Amino acid sequence: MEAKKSHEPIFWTLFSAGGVVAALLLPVHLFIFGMAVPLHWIHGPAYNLLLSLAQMPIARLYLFVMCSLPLFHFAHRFRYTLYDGLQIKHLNEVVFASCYGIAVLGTVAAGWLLWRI
Amino acid sequence: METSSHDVLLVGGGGAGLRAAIAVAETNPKLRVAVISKVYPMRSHTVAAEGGAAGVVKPDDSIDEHCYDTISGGDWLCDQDAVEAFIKEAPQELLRLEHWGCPWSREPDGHIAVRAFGGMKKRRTWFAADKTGFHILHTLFQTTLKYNEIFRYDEWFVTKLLVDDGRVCGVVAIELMSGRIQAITAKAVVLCTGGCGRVFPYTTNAAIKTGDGMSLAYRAGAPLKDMEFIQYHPTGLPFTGILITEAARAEGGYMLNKDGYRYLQDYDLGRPEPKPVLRSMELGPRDRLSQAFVKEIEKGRTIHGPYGEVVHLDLRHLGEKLINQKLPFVRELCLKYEGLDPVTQLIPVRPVVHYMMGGVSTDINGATPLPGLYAAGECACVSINGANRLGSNSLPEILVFGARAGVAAAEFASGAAEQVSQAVLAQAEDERRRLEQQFLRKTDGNERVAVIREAMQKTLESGAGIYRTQKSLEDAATHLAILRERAGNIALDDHSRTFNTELLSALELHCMLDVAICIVHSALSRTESRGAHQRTDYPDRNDRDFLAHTLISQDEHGAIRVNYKPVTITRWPPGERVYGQPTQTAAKA
Amino acid sequence: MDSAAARARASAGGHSQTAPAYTEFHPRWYRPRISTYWWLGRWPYVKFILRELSSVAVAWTVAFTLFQLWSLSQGEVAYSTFTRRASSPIMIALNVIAFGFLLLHSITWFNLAPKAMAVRVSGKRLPAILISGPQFLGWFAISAIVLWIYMVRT
Amino acid sequence: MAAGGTRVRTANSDRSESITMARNIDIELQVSRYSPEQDLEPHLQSYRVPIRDEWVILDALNYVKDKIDGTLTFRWSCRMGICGSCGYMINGEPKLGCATFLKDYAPGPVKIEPLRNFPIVRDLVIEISDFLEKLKKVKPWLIHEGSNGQGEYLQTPDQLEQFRQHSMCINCLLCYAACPISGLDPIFIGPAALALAHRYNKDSRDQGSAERMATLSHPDGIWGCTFVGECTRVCPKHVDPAGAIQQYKLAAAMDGMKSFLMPWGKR
Repeated sequence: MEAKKSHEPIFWTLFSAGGVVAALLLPVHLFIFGMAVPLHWIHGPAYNLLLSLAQMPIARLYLFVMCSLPLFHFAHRFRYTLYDGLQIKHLNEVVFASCYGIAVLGTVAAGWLLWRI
Repeated sequence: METSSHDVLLVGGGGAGLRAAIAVAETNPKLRVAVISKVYPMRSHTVAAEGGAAGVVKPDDSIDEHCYDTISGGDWLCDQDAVEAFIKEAPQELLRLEHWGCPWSREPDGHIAVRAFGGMKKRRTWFAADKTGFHILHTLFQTTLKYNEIFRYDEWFVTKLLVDDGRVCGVVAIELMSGRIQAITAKAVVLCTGGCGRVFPYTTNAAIKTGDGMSLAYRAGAPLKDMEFIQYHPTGLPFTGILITEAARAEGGYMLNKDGYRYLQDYDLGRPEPKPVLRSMELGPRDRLSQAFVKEIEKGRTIHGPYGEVVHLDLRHLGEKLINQKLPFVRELCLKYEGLDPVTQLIPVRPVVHYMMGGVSTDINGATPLPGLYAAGECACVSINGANRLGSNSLPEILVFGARAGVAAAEFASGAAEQVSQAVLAQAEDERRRLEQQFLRKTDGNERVAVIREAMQKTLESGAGIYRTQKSLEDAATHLAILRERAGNIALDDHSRTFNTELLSALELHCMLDVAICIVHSALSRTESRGAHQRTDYPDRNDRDFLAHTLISQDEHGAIRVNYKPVTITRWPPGERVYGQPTQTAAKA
Repeated sequence: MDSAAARARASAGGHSQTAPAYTEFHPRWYRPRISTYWWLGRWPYVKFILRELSSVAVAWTVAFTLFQLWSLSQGEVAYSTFTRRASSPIMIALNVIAFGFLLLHSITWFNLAPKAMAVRVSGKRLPAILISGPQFLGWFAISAIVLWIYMVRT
Repeated sequence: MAAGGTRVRTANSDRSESITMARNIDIELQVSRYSPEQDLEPHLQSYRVPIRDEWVILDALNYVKDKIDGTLTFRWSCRMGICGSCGYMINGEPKLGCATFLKDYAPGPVKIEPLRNFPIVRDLVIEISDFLEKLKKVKPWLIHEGSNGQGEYLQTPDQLEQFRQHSMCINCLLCYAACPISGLDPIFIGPAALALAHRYNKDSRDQGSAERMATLSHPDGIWGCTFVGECTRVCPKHVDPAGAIQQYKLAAAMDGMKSFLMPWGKR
């Protein structure tokens, strides 16, 4: 109990920070690459230009933040959605490990990809 | 029968009961103190007090002035030693509440703010917007949670005081949740059960205010004092009786008749000024304002509403900002229950029964003539309110005398031996049997609680209202005797043990009938007019015969006895009650 | 007390296991069970669950972006595979739904922020619009800048 | 709810006094009944009552109790929206019986049930001792070290304003009935108690916020709340528990981050 008490504020802080980042940054990205380009509302990107853009240090940092924090937002929120929506609080450990496992894996993947790009 | 035992038992969990509980815990933490209440403490009717609590705190004010206002407001029926003690301690109690977290309204510099109130010559009423009682009750309740030694019986109803050899040594009570009837013994019992406004049809009082404690004491042989003095609050909403606080007038509201005329100027209450003037016009005492209303009806100058005659309370000129800041609850109540906005509309009001000046006769420490029995708050009569209580004196009263009764009971209990004889347990057993036979198991009755209750309320309104006569009171007495007879023949629909509220209302009805009978007989005996007791057949005050408290009690055979006890006069000899402008005072003198 | 409780337990078999029979002087409370589908049927609860489920869209968008970055790092051929896959009707449908949820997230997030932040300026609590307003403006500005960079630079 | 259990009862002419009100317009109340002595679960019972403009739900219930069926059981007291006794589910919404007008539900029927998320004692009466335990847990009293002697603790109107809203709670428990988490997770401390804790924390006279943090920052405290926001919507006194909890989370998170980043700093 004591351990949980001291950690919950950190998870909530990550959740909040992720919530802000997700709210500010994600919609426009999904709009461009998930809808506008595939539906030819705007022209598709030239590969080289896109790559050079993504290789800029500032862009790497931007993309890292954009990927990692929202995953922690997801982990926290989805965890509670499962508790409340499905009434499975007794599976706390499994749910917790899965949600934050996804977030940590995603963050590592993002770091690795952006390092190597 | 199951029994439990405590050192001090507080009956009632309102302001007085909770304050007393803390006082007991602070006086002697070793005492086993318990609060027994028929509702959860935070539901108690203290919660509904709106305007404020008077306490001398500002440099321009003095103890003597507050004493004088209180004594003259009470038409010299106050015991002046009690008033003085009360007024000296009131500010300390209010300050203590501040230290416990009560969110008093403040001046810009952070000091306590005070407002004007009816019958008060100085501004001395502390307030927490217009929910003062609510904040006091919740502050007290939440503070009691801090004391682990305070045990609570929530939603238990006391049906009888156990008396052994003239000494009170506990109660019989029924737990609503389970229907269990149990003896709870104690070395000292403090009654803090509040008033009895529900004996009247139109009242600001909550459903729970049925005079239970007064009736318990009366049945146990303790006298009730000054029961004929019933305060009508001049501004209640017509259908519900919901209170529009006096603070509405203190902030500058006008009372208007159907011609839009500030009619109070016709009743020796001063001249109309645009701004409120202390102890004048709308800020006169409640008895005089309510009486003026009846006179206006007689003159045909009131407004006919769907629920009888009304006059108007006008707040429109105060402006939205002040109303929102100082009287938000008034606006909320008007919008919710009358569908009108006091910022732009007139509020229809009528006098409604608000407070019982009388109650269980106690001394200055809350002790009744029965050893081991104490009382405080509205159910008690220490005699600080006399024949008419001033607005904002009742909240400090529950604090000062709650604390005093708590301390006195704690000291009594610390020195007393546990006294639970076989005779006491037999009494408790008898009481249990009575409740079973007369109510729970009884199937042959043909009377209904609500029918008798309504008849009683109408009887009191017509017989012992704002103005009384020999005839109206005698009729009421006859009627009440019949109703008491009929009440013995009540049949309940509900024979369940679990949360039987119909049983509860039947028991409350019996309490109310006791109280109603005391009111009427006390009023019959007092052949004078004083404060809230106005006899049209005896229109003048009679200090020669009636500068005295009425004490009503019943003997072992149930016969009613009325006695008188002289008022304690110390420094303020009886005089005329003068309200209004000083110039008028001079002219009259 | 003990014997009464025992009696209550003993007579429980007569009815059902969850509801022992009533024993005099012992309250027997009824405890309603909460349906698994409690969040259906009441609009505020549905709205709440949809808001919470927007977190799945958030995760999906990140996954989509990571896939895009991976394709980008694997060279032009891999990236064209990505763009082809992203243009499939199923992917477009999924992304449209996800986009809807992202908008829901952004709007609810900015609207709830003033609740959590009681900002006071000279004693008065700042009105909600002054807290959520700038966030909405920031959101529009960032979106416009990203779009502009994309349009100009690619 | 057993539909088969619905019975209609109206006033017996021998029992009701001369009813002065117009009886031409009436409305059906469907009231949840549960007698622990007879029933295994609640069922609905119908009553017909007159509609009057100024009647609130509570007036209708009292009409039934007085004239039709004395066994109908419910709590009430001040009937002016301040004692907090008469919270019921009215057509599925938690509301105060004394502040909800009957005519707003015409032509009916109106369904009146006990507040959700509480054990039912009987009919509309719920069991609330659990709430009182939770209330006590958050230490809702002023904690102030040092001189408790003479003189008031000064507090400016601005400082009062910081917590005034959260001090308005009448413990009517509508928020607990509206909060799904309170139903799903009975150990969650819940909206009203958390709002009251926040009320004392924000009081300039109070020094107990660190003491309260231990209880509140527990997973059953503020972190259990997922900000459904319904507590605030149903609150008849505009206490805004949801806002209070989020503000508290923010404060606790700041506090947590501080001790995380600066473990050597003073707590």
